[in-house]
Parts: sequence; structure tokens; C-alpha cells
Amino acid sequence: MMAEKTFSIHVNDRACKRCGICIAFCPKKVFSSENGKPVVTNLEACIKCKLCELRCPDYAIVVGGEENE
Amino acid sequence: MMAEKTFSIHVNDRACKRCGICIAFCPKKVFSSENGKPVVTNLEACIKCKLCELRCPDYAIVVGGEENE
Amino acid sequence: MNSKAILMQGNEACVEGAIAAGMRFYAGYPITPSTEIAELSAEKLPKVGGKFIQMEDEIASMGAVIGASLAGLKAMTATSGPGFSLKQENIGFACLTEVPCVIVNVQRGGPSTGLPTLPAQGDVMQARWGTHGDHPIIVVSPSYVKEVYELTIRAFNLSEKYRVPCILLMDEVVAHMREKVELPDPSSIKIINRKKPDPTIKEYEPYKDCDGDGIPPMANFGEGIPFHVTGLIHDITGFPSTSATVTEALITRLMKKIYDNLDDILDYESIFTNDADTVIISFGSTARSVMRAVQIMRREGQKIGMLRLKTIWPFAHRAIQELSSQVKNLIVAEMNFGQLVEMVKASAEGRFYVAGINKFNGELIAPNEIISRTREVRSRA
Amino acid sequence: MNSKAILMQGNEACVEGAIAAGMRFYAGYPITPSTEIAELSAEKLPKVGGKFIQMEDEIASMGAVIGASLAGLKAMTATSGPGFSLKQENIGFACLTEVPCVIVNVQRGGPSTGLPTLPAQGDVMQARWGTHGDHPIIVVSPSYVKEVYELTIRAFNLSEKYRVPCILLMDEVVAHMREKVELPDPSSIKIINRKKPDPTIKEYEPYKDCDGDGIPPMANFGEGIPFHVTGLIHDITGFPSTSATVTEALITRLMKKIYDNLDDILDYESIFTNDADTVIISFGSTARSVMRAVQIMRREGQKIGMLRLKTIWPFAHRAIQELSSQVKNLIVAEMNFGQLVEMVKASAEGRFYVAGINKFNGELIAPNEIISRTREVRSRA
Amino acid sequence: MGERTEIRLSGSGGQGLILAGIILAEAAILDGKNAVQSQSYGPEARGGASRAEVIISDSPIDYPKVMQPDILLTLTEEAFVKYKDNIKSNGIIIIDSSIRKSEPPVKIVSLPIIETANKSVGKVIVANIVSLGALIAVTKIVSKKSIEEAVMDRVPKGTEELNRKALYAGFELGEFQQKQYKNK
Amino acid sequence: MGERTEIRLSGSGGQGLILAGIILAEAAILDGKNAVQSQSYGPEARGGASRAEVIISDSPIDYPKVMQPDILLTLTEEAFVKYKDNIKSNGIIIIDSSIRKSEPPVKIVSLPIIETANKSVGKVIVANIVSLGALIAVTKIVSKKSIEEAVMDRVPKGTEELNRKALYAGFELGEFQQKQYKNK
Amino acid sequence: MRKELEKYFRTEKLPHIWCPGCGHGILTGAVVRAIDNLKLDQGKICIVSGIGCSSRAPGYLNFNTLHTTHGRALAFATGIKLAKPELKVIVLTGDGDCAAIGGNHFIHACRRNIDITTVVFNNNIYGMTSGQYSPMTPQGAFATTAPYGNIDRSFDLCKLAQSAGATYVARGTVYHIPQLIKLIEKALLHKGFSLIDAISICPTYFGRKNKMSSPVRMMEFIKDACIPAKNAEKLTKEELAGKIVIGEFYEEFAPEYTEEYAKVIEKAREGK
Amino acid sequence: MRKELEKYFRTEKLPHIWCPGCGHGILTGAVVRAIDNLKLDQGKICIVSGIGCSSRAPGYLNFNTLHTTHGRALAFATGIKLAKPELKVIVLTGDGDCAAIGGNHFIHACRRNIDITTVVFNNNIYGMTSGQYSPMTPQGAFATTAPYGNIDRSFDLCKLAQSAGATYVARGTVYHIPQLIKLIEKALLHKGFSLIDAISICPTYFGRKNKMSSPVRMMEFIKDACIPAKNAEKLTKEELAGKIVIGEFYEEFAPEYTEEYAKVIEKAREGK
Ligand SMILES: Cc1ncc(C[n+]2csc(CCOP(=O)(O)OP(=O)(O)O)c2C)c(N)n1
Ligand SMILES: Cc1ncc(C[n+]2csc(CCOP(=O)(O)OP(=O)(O)O)c2C)c(N)n1
Ligand code: SF4
Ligand code: SF4
Ligand code: SF4
Ligand code: SF4
Ligand code: SF4
Ligand code: SF4
Ligand SMILES: [Mg+2]
Ligand SMILES: [Mg+2]
Repeated sequence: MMAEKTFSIHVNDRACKRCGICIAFCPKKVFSSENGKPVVTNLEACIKCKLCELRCPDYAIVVGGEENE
Repeated sequence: MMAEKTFSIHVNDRACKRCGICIAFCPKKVFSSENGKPVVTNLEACIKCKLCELRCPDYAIVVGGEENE
Repeated sequence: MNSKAILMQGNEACVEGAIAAGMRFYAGYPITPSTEIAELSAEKLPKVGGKFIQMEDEIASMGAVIGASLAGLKAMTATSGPGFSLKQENIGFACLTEVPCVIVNVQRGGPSTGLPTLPAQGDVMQARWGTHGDHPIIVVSPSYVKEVYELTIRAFNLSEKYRVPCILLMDEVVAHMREKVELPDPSSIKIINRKKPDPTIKEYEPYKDCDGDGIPPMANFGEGIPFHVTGLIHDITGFPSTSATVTEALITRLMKKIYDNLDDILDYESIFTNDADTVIISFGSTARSVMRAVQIMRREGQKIGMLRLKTIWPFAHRAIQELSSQVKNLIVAEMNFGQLVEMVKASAEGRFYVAGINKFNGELIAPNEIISRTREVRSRA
Repeated sequence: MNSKAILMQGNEACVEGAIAAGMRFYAGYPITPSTEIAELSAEKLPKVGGKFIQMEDEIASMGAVIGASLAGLKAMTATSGPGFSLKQENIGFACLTEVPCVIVNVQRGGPSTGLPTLPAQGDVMQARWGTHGDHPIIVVSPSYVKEVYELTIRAFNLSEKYRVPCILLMDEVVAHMREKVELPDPSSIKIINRKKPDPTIKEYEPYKDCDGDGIPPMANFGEGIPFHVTGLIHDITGFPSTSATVTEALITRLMKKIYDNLDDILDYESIFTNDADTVIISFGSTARSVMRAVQIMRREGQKIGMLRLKTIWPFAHRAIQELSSQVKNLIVAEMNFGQLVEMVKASAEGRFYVAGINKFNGELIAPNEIISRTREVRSRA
Repeated sequence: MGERTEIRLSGSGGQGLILAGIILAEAAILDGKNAVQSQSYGPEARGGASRAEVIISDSPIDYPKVMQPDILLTLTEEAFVKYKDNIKSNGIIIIDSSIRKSEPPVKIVSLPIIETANKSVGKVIVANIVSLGALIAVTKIVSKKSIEEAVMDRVPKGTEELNRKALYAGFELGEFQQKQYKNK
Repeated sequence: MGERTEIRLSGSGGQGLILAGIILAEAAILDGKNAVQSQSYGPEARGGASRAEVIISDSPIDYPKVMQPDILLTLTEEAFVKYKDNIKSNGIIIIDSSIRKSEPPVKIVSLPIIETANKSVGKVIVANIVSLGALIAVTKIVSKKSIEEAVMDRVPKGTEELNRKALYAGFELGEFQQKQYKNK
Repeated sequence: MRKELEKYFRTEKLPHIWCPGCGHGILTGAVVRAIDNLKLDQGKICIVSGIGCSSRAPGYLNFNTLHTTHGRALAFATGIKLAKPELKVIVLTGDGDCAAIGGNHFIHACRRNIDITTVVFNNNIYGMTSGQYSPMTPQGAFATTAPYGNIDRSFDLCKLAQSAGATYVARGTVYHIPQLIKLIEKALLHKGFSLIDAISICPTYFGRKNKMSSPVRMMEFIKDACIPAKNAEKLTKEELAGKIVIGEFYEEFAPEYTEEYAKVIEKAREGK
Repeated sequence: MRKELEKYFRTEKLPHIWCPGCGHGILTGAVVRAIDNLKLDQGKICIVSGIGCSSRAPGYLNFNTLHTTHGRALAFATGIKLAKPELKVIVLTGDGDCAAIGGNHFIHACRRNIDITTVVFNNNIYGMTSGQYSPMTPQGAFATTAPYGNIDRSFDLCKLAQSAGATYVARGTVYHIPQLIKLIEKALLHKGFSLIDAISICPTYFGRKNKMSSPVRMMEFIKDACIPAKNAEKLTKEELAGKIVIGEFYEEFAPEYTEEYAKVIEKAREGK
């Protein structure tokens, strides 16, 4: 799920409850849904607004790639 | 306690608790205090505003002389 | 409603029974595991022209129920432990002012928030003693869904007849279980309504025992006979009094309403008690476990009987005192740490050995637990 | 405070005792006949750096008291019947979460608003069973103004020692009476403070029975060891659990804290019971009438004894069971319709004839009433 | 008067009889005795009849209420009528002289208490203290020294002299009466 | 299977097993039997494990909980692991074929219930009804007629056909398996 | 008492228990006069109170009357009104009864806009229990439980009611009786929840603790502190400190609760 | 989870019990981020809740935490704060917990201006008990106890708080998280009673009953309904119908309760 070396968006799959919020409300449509599961498919577009991280009800997203799952 | 034939102010002595409100706040100072007991001593001055009647906490005053004690 | 056999939940049977009994007002505040009673009342009451209101809390609910009853509607509220605790002050008001009403308490695990979704029978003593001061109260407790229906009607009837709050004390098992029931033909249901004063009466004395039965006729607010109601000790006119004589007369009448009518109010089922050496006493869902255990033990030839209390308060002292002298042991099975067992001990007066089977872990007592405890008790040295 | 003899009111002695015991927080809502306790606390607490707050109602008062105790202050509230009913839900919270606190109930005539200025002992059963679910609680009841002082201290001590709410159950007579007292030298008063956890502890498990005495050490909020408190059934870590094993273990421990320490908790006074054929059981102000009656009857050569309960709950079964076999009759004198008498019956197990003297008209039972009832009981066929 | 002396002070709310009861009990304690003071509250705790009770004894006091007073003081007719019949046969009733005494069941001492407070002392509100003085002079139930100390302890700052005067006026009333009684 | 048959339906919240339990109990009633249905709630009443219990009997049902099921249906591995060991020795376990069956203690019937719902019927949410069909085909605990009536009574308006299809698909699954079993 | 008012009183219960000069007697008189002025059907009026000196008022009034538990008058009243919407339901309550223990029922009754007229006998103290501070006791005032001066801020009950949803809100006083009667009349005619914050006086406790133990002194205090709502609008917060603003504050016509519930019944009977 | 936030959570308790897409998880994250931004002393923070889905939040947070009885969080919190004023006390509550059963404690805590920050997880429904209407459920919406549509009017909690005496009042939503975090920070720094009405979503019950059962649909609803406080000022009541006004509403600097009590202690010790 790493897309770049210096910058990444990490989705903790065990924590994610597939609510779809990150997918729907990313202003840049960075995520797509794989059977409800958010997958980063457009990392380049990300503007690092971190809204996805802030809005994830399950703290499953880290924008910036520091999470060590 | 009748001061005139056609108009009177009746104070029910048994009901009166001697609070002094009628005496103090009659705009025309119609009442005087006899050891706390209100006595009509200046009936002529009365302007029939009925404030004394309305403010008596014990419904002891009737302005207009209808009360039959 | 027809008399076809249908599957029905305990809480649903409560609402059906209440409406059949004439409930036309419900005020409540939701709480697990009683919530379905509120939800079904919200749906069904307006269909029969009744009123449902969700109040801001349980205290307000109890107040609204009393108000509605004074205004003439049969009224009910339902709750569980925490809400039942909150209602106590106003329940006491209804006891003293003799306002008919039904309070449902679907017991869950306590104390405090406890185990909201799991069963218990831990509010048995509270149902009798939860409000301050000496007061009369009737508490009934069903074991079957069908009986939820019947006892809800009975709760309304007793409440109207004796002008006393009546508590329907359920447990989560009975409330949430679905079971086959055949509801009776509505026309066959006996409904009791509060006694009204003679409408031509000159001086209505709302607390006067006109008929010598301890139960004053009750006017409704707004129906031509104005009167005063207070939670202070009052004389027969309904106005406050601090007289010792008045106080004693009032409290005595309130209590005698109940204690002089035990024949009518007490309701219990004795099974196999005639030749039993050991009788197991229980109520609510626990009685179903006891029933199974007793049947198993009887099949094995053991002389076990059971006493199932449907009226819990007033306590059926007499049912215990009338047990034959063949009985050696009484075992009280309750889903609590041991509550009603003290009452049984008080009634036993040393004539029987009294023991308890208690479970307070959020699970229904199982038949095999009853069987093994019974064995223990019967084989004690 | 010196040990000079002074005239002191019961409610005043309560506040003096509380402050001597270390009370530094009071939250309450005024109600007759307990109000002086609030008023004196408002005046005296800030003088010793303590806090007084008048809350919006009794529910809030009880909540604030628990909060303050969790934050480390010894806390008390005082009320009477209606307020005591309202506090019940939060009292249950304190029972389950094991938060020390003292609740004073100055009993007045009930039920409901009842007789606000007149005495009664009608909340005896409620003090034990007022909140829902199985729960531990300690209830003490003084008969003398001096004893109000002593038992208030004892209430704090028991509460801190066993981490259980302790109820000081007074009646209006004792609360409003003024009487000669000599207060002890402050340095001679034994004060017990809650057990604290080892401050160097790594993993604090707030409900772990570390010492095998059933009483977990208690940290205070904000003193370096964060922890979680909930009114749900919880495991030793303090977090919710619905496990049957956890539930059973928790409730059992809560109850055993009390029932394993009866030697320490029970407190009663036996007078002339050795050779008595009749023992009169009582508590609170009623015990003073009994004392007079017993003395009069003894002077007449009658073999009457008395048992005065200072700890009402847990109930002193043992005190009754240990009565000599010479005793034939137990008479329970209470200013209510008959409450504790059921417990006495349960303890008597048929060994004694049990009768009650009950008065519930807003007046203290008089010595001559006790004497004549005693005569009746002793001369029964 | 036996070891347990029961005293009832009765009148109407606002006459300060509860305070008088407290002072009397405190004086008894200063005398080294036991004392219990209690009062009855009406339903409203204001206005209406008022009643204070004091029990004084050398030994501990059990039953804390007055069963049958040894001493009854009443300042109003209403109270007198209500309480006069419940008194020990060797008891004594002290009444304000404004009260019409009907069929005296026991010894009655009628004294111009209110008048004394009003006229000699100058304030009707100290009638309670005048009463105390008179009561003690008549019954000797506590020492003069103790009652004076107790009065001084309890009355508001600045009113000490007024109250002392009232107390002494009471003593005098009572003593004068006692002398007359003996002389009879 | 004796006169009292205990059935446990287990899986995860949202799989509709409580509804399935209710329908099963209703079918039993339509068959003229007695039935009790109950369920366990988690602390939160949402998500997590879900369990419905049904007891069917010709005579009145006393103890209302399952002591040891005759029939266990599980749709998740978690539920299977949790419940598989508590079953009557002559009982039967019906599991979704996605579950790895470990040490079968009793007869196990593994059927592609979820797959059938998903693929053949077209909606995974009707897995509960497929389960019911299969369970009845395998155990004959209630009549097909009654279960069909009960299903039609309970399902939301407009979904009748979908659910009927699901029920029949379940029947087929179960019957096919039964035939195979007999043929073995 | 004036003849035509007698029928509204239980005259045999008079004199009432209130202290000499207690404002509650004045306010009770004002309520009765408003009812009389409107010629409302006496048999269809139900008066409900909680506990307190103020809450003793219904006992003197010859209607259907209910003296409930402390703080709960509005909860009981809600039950009565919903059960029998044809009744005119009036709640007479105290500042403690209504705003301390009863605060929640108060804001919720406001919110529902149920047709109940509430008159708060607001004497800024708990009278019945002998003078503890209430949520309406001014900051700095003394009370038996505020021996060092009250630090609690007080509610503006009118603002609170309005923000909670009440649709008629006004304040009057025991001094300004003719105006108060008019306000109560308007409240009684209003469809929906109406509040009259009626400033009362408790010479016995509030007065005595705050150097105004004579009724006259307390009346003067109120007279001096009051300013009409219109005038108040122009003043700053500082200028308003210590003032009592009187008059009408809010009036709105909004759906009433029991009427809305009647529609629910209709809907339910139609089968939704 | 972001590393630096881990210390604020009891990570071993995660995943939390909330449903997929439940707004309460988002709000809990916002509270933690506000605390982290301010670098408050973790050991001196005490978080208190009542009962409800929302009130489960403290259980996941690594502070002194207290899960009280339904509606009573502020009463307990008041005891804690007055007993130990050095603690930063935060109440996390639900719309039912705070405004239904807890309404009285709420208005009184506002009135006292005691230094407690209250964040209401306002999902307009009773989530925990499966979807009954709350005092914040919009009129006309459906709920399990409003099968014919809700006739109750709802509170404007911010208005209510302000009129009761709260000195910092703001509203944010689960959608507008960066703004919400700022508002919470400001509330935490404010001396006195501060309220954040934090609009949450309950897809499971509110959503399902009102044709918005997906979390995304509910978020969209909120997004569309919100307008900033500034813009709202210009709109009429009719134009505002159905809108959620967000932003800061009120800020006042007024004496704080525990500080005032400290003065009482001083006075008392001086012998008045
Ligand atoms: C549950 C409960 N708590 C407390 C009381 C005691 N109590 C009776 S009236 C009252 C306050 C009355 O104040 P308010 O409503 O302002 O009436 P007022 O007497 O001032 O007219 C209190 C605290 C009670 N009766 N019930
Ligand atoms: C005294 C009491 N009454 C009722 C309940 C049941 N109950 C628990 S939470 C709740 C409502 C919660 O609603 P809210 O505060 O909005 O929280 P949410 O679940 O929506 O987050 C209710 C009614 C209870 N636990 N205690
Ligand atoms: S917002 Fe969080 S829980 Fe929801 S889908 Fe995205 S990662 Fe999963
Ligand atoms: S940081 Fe902003 S732009 Fe990047 S993925 Fe998240 S929401 Fe989209
Ligand atoms: S106002 Fe009434 S009670 Fe007061 S003095 Fe005048 S007549 Fe008497
Ligand atoms: S009517 Fe007016 S002027 Fe006349 S006496 Fe009364 S108050 Fe005075
Ligand atoms: S105490 Fe105050 S409010 Fe009560 S009757 Fe007396 S003056 Fe009125
Ligand atoms: S029920 Fe609603 S509030 Fe509760 S966890 Fe689920 S979505 Fe959240
Ligand atoms: Mg007041
Ligand atoms: Mg909510």
C-alpha cells in the first residue's frame, strides 16, 4: 500500500470498518473502493489535507506514512 | 369603618396580618397605622385605584364597600 | 386480535395486555430491556385513540402517568433498574394519593448500570421498599409470555380496584423471549374500572371510605367534581393534616386495603406440594427452570414440589404457612444474591429448613443447578 | 473543640463529627428535617479549607459527592425521605464502583411528602433495598446526640475502610433534639483513610483484590495513576465485562466485603438480656423510649432486656441467634408499620415469639406504650 | 421534684421560647446536670403555636420528650388551654398575667411577664428572658449564676445588657411572688 | 429427536439469524407445536456475534433456553468454534461451506449457504432464509408448508419472491445433501 | 375579600399559612383575578404545583388542584394536559421548585410548547425550608447556605424559557399588580407554553438575611429595581446590573403539542 | 493511528464498539487532537461521561476517566472539579444524556460557569437504546418511538446553554473536523463553562429510520445542511429552517465557580 518512498497514505486494514467516508469525501478522489475497502489508487493527486485521516471514525488512516502496522 | 354612604374601603381585621403594605403604598396615603393595623383615615383622598386591594396578601381589603364581614 | 396461536414477545404481550385492559396513556423513557414496550405503545396507542409521550426522564414519566390517571385515563410506564430507582419518589406519591397506575420493571443485571442486556431478579426487594416511608404496593411477576398478557391486565385491574400502583416485575428472559400464545377473546376479559363517586354528590370527600372497604371512590379531574390532591398526609377531605389520629387512620387504611384483601390479591401456583418433602419457591423465568427440574426429579421418584409466586408483594406468607408438615425443606430459587429468601425464612418460623439457590452472573438458573442444590439440601446431615 | 460539656443539636453533632472524621466536601439540596446539616456545612467547611456546594437537586448532590470522593476528598450529603428516594440510583453507582461516601437520611413521616416536620423510622428497609440490584451497603443509626457524633465518624471510617457508601440513618427526634455532649479530644479519635495503591505501581488494576481482604486499594483522580471507573459490571481492570465469571466474582466480592467483616461492622448494645424472658429490639430515638420502659419494668422486677441496634444493615442476625434460650419473646419497637420485624422473624427461626410495637402517626413511641404492649405479649395464652 | 424534671415552655411563634429552652438547658449543663431540649414544629415552621421542651436530670436522660411536665410556662391563652391539663399533680404552672386562668388543676403562678418585658425592660421581645428569670426564681431548677452565663452566651452581641436586665426583672418577679406565697 | 428439540442459529450481527429464528418458531406454531425463541444480546446490541435460539416441542416448554442443541447452524467460523462442542451426541451441525471444520464431534453438514444466497439467489442478505430452507430440508423439524407461510408473513413487502426463491434454494441445498448422504 | 372572587377560593382554608406580607398571597390573588377577568370555565381549570411555600397556593383555590412532589409539577401537568386537552392547565410553582430541582421539566415543557401556563412565584430563595439560596438568588446576597455571600450566578428565567422554546414569556411583580394581571390573562389565552416570571417577596427569609425584613422594605426594593422591558433595550449590561426587567419578552404562534398529537392519532387511525 | 496520538488512547481497547461510520469515533478523534495540539498535561485531565454510545468514549481514552449514570456526567464532574480545581475536566456526552435526562445538570453547570468543557456528541437520536427520538431529533423525523413522525420541537442547545449562563458556546460537526478541533481547543482554553455542540451521525438508527442508512449519505446530509454562523445572521427564520448553523456563538469572560469558591474559603478563614 506504499505508493512512494517519501510520502504515503497508510490504511490500517484491521482497524477499517469499511464505512466509505474516506473514499467519498477525499477532495481529490485519492481512494477507490474494493468491495468497500478503501484502496489508495491516486496518491499523486493527494494534497495532504488529511481530511481522510481526521474523518476516519476508526483512526485507520495515517497520511504521511508513519504508521507501522 | 364606613366613612361615607356610597363609597367605603373595607378592611377585614380578622384577615389582616398587619404587613403594612397597604399603608405604605397607597398613592394617596389613605391609611394610617394603628399599631400596625391599617385604618382608613383619609377616605376622601382615595382615587379608587384599588392598588391596596390588589396588593393585600391576605385579601383583607375591598375598595368600594361591598364586603359584608 | 383473535385467538389464533401466534408467536409473541413478552414485551409485546405486555402492550397487548395493557391495551386490552384499557390503557390509554403511556409515558416513558427508553431503557433496555424494556424499550420495546415504549416502542409498541408509541405505535399502537394512537390507533385506539390513546396517547404516548416520551418524557425527558423517568421521573417525569412517572409524574405524567399519575397526572394522566388523575385526569381519567388508565396509564402505564415501563422501565428497568436505573429508571425504576428514579421513579421511586413519584411511585410513593401515587401510593399515598391512591392513584391507579401500572409500572413495568423489566429487570436486568444490577446494581447501577450493571448488565443492561442480561437477566436478573435483583429488584425484588426494591419493588416493595424502593420508596421512602410505609406504603402499600402490589407487585406481580409473570413466568410465561401468555402470563405477561394476563398479569398486565391483572395489574391494571388490581390497581384500579384498590387505587394502588401495581408493579409488573418482569425479567429480561420473559420480556425478550418469544413464545406461542393464544390470546383470549377480548369480550371474555374481565376489566375492572375505578369506583366513581355519585355524580350528584354535594360534598365530595375524596379520601372518605364511603363503602367501608377502605377504597374511596375516585373522581377524575375536570369531570364536574373538583377536589384537591396532595402528597402530604391528608384527612378525608384531601387537605393536609398533621394530626396523629388522621395520620394513623390514613396509613392504616392504605395498608388494610391490601392486607384485608389477600384472598383476592395473592396469586400463586402450587405444584406437587401435597406429598413433597422439599418445596422449591420461585417466580418469573426462574420458575420455568424450577418446573423443569421438578419434573425431572419427580420422574426419578423424588418428592419435590414447587410454589410459583405470581403475586410477589404482598408476600404470600400464608402459602408457606399452609404447607403440610410433611415438608422439610424450602428452597428459594432467585436470580439474585438472596432476597425473597428472607421473607420465606420469616414465614417459615423455624418449621422448615430454608435454603437458597442464587445466581447473579447474568444467566438464568439452569435446571441441573436446581437439581444438584436440591440434592445437597435434602441430604444435609 | 474542647471536651467541655455543651448543649448540641443532633444535626450539629453530625457536622462536627463529619469534619472531625475528615469530611472536606459536602454537596446537598435542602430538605426538612436535615437542612441544618447543609447550613452548618456551608458555614464550617470553608473554615477548614473544605468545599460546600448546593446542587440543583438530590441526584446531582449524590453525583457530586461521588465525583469529589473519586478526586480524593471525604464527602457527605444529607437529605430526608423524598431526597433519599431520588439519590438511590447514584447510591447504587457508588456501591458498585466502591466509592466511599456518607449519606445522611434524617427520616421524617412518609410516604411521599408525608409529614415533613414529624419523626418516623419508615425508611429502614429502603436504606437497605432502595437501589436496584444486589448491592452492599452499611447503615448505622444513632440514638443520642453524642452518638450522632460518634457514628458519623464511624460512618466515614467504615465507608473508607470497606469502600462502600455508608448511610447514617437518623430520625427527626435525634436530629433536632439538643442534648448535653462532651466531645472527645480530637487526637483521641480514630480516623480511617482509604487504602492507596503503591504509587510506584506499574499496572494499576483498580478492582484487584491485592490484599485478599476483598478491598482493592483506591487511587484518586489526578494523582498520577489514571484509571477508569464505570457503573457497568467490570473486571479487575475496571473495564466493562459481561462475562458470567467476572460478574459473579465481582458481586461476590462486594458482598463478602461486608459479610466477612461482621465482627467489625456490627455494633449493638445488649442490656439486661442475660436473664430476660423478653427482649425488646429497637434503634434510633425509639431505643430511648425502650430504655426508659425497660428500666421501669426492671424496677418492678420484670425480666425484660433490650437490644439496641447501632448498625442496622448488615442486619445483626447473630445478635438474635445468640440470645439465651431463656428468652421467650422478642418485641421489635419501630416508628413504622413494621419493617425490621420481618428480619427479626427471619433470624428467630421460630425459637422466639416475635411481636412488634409500631407507631406511624408522627409521634415517638412512648415508654408506657412499650410497657403495655410488653405486658400483652408476655401474658398471651 | 424528683430527679427528672420536665419543663414545657409554650406560647406563639416569635416569642423566642425555643431560645429560652436552649438557654435553660445550657444553664442546667453549667450546673453539671444532664439536659435535653426539643421543640415541636408546625407544618410550616412559621407563625402559629410554639412549644419548647426541656428535661433536666442528674442522671442520663433516656426518653427525650416531656411525658407530663413538672413545670409549664405559657405566655398565651391558647397554649394555656391546650397544655394546662397535662401536668404532674405536684407540678406548677407559670402564666402570663394576661391569661384568664380557668379551673387551675395545680398550683398556678400568674406573673406580669409580658408587661414587665414591655414596660420595665422596655422591649416585648425579651419576654422570653423575663420568663426564664421568673421560672428559675419560682422553681430553682437551675442556679442563677448558670442561667446568667447561659443567657450571656446565647444572646446577640450588643443586647447583653438588655437581656441581663430582663433576666433580673424575671428573678424579681418570681422572688416577689415566692415571698408572697410563703407569707400567705 | 425427542419431544423437545433445541436449535441454535449463530453467526454475526446483520446476518438476520434472529429473524430466521422467529420464522422457524412461527413455522413450528403453524405446525401446531409449541415454540420458544430467544436471542442473546451483546453488550451493545450491534455488530459482533449473534445468536438465536429456538425450542420446539409437542408439549409446553418450561426452561426456555437451549441447554444442549439438537441442531446447530453456524454461518461464521467464530460461531462454529464457539458452539461446536456443546451439542447433543446425536445432534447435527449445519455450517456454511466457507468454514473450516475442525474435529467434528457430531454429524456435520457443510453447505454453500452464503454462496447460494449470493450467487443463485442474488443477494447475500437472504442467507438467513437459505439457511432456514437447508436446515428444514436436512432436519424436517417443521413442515415446508409452514415455513413458507411463516417466511411470507415476516419478510418486508415487495421482497416475497426473493425470499421464496431463497427458501427453495435452501430446500434444494439440503435435499441434495440428504440424498448424497443416503447414497453414501 | 371581594364577593365575586369568593367562589374561586376555598375560603374555609383561609387565612393562608403564608407569613405577614408574603408576596405569594398577592400573586395568588393576581392569578385569580386574571381567571375571573377572562371568565374561564372554573370546572375545566386544573391547577398544579410542586412543593414550597408558593406551591401551597393550589390548596386555597377552588379548582381541580394537585400538589405534587418537589419540582415535578410540570411533569404531572403534562400528563393531565395530554390526557385531557380540554382542560386549562395552570402550574403555580416557586423559583426553587421550577428552576432548581424542576429545571429539566421546565425546559422540556417549553420545548414541547404544550399548552400550560406557568406562573413562577419567584422570591429568589427557598422559603419553605427557611432560606437557602436558590438558582434565582442574586450573586452576593446572603442565605442560610450562603453565609459568606452567594457566589452562584442566577438564571434569567425568561431568557431560559424563550431559548428552550416557550412561546409566551413575560415578567411581572407583586408591586406591579395591574400589569401582572394583564400578563397572566395574556398567558392564559395564549395557545402553547406560557411563562410568567412573577417576582415575589419573602420578607421572612430573603428579607431577614438581606436587611429587608419588613414587607414594605422588600416591596420598595422591587419597586426601585424594576424597569420596563422597552427601556431596558437601550441599556448596557452594566447599566442593567441589579435591575429587574419587567414586561413582555416573547410571543410566538407555533404548533401546540396536544394539537399535534391529535394529528398523530388521526394518522395512526388512517393506517399511517 | 498516528504515533503521537497513541498515548492518548487505551489502544488495547480498540477497535471501539461503535458501528461502521459512527460519527462518535470521529468526534473522539477530534477531542484527542485538540488536547494534543494544546499539549495539556495528560495526568491532570479527567474525562467524564454519562450513558449512551457517545458516553462510551472515555473508556477508550487514556486519562482519568469516569463513566457515570445516564444524564449525570455534569453532576459528577462538578464534584470532581470543585474538589480538585487543578484538574482539567472534560465531559463527553450525548444529546440524550445531556439534553434529555441530563438537561437540568446541564443548565445548572452553565449557570455556575464552572470550568468544565462539555462536548455533546449530538446524533439527534438515542443510539444506544436503538433509535428513540431525543430532544434534538428534528420535527417530522422518524424514530422507533415516533413511528408517525416526531412532533416534538427540538432544542437549540447552543442558545439554551448561552441563556443558562455558559460563557463559551460553539457548534461543529463530524464533517468539519479541522474547524471542530479549533473550537474544542478554544473551549479547553476557556476559563468557565464551555459547550461544544458537536453534530454527529448515527447511520445505524437515525440514518436507517430516515432513509440515510449509509454513513456517507449522512455525512452528505450534514455537509449540505450546514451554514456558518456569520452567514446565518442575515437569514430569516424560515430560511434557516432545516439548516445547521455552525461556528462560534458566544464568548464571555466571567468569574469562574471554583475560583469564586476559593474566595469563600479565604473569607471564612479570616473569620468572615
Ligand atoms: C425531593 C425534595 N427535595 C427537597 C425538598 C424540600 N423542599 C421543599 S420546598 C423547597 C424549596 C422551595 O423553594 P421555592 O420553590 O422557591 O418555594 P418557596 O418556598 O420559596 O415559595 C425544598 C428544597 C422536598 N420537599 N422534596
Ligand atoms: C436512568 C436511565 N435511563 C435510561 C437509560 C437507557 N439509556 C441508555 S443510553 C440512552 C440514550 C442515549 O442517547 P444519547 O445520549 O443521545 O447517546 P447516543 O447513544 O445517541 O450516543 C438511554 C435512554 C439508562 N441507562 N439509564
Ligand atoms: S474512513 Fe476509516 S473506517 Fe471508513 S472506510 Fe475509510 S479507513 Fe475504513
Ligand atoms: S489527505 Fe486529503 S487529499 Fe489526501 S487522501 Fe486524504 S483527504 Fe484525500
Ligand atoms: S395589606 Fe392587607 S394584610 Fe397588609 S396591612 Fe394592609 S390589610 Fe393588612
Ligand atoms: S384604592 Fe388606591 S387610593 Fe384608594 S386607598 Fe386603595 S390604594 Fe389608596
Ligand atoms: S417563608 Fe417566605 S415565602 Fe414562605 S410564607 Fe413566609 S414570607 Fe412567604
Ligand atoms: S448505534 Fe448509532 S450512535 Fe451508536 S454506535 Fe451505532 S452508529 Fe454510533
Ligand atoms: Mg422561592
Ligand atoms: Mg444521541
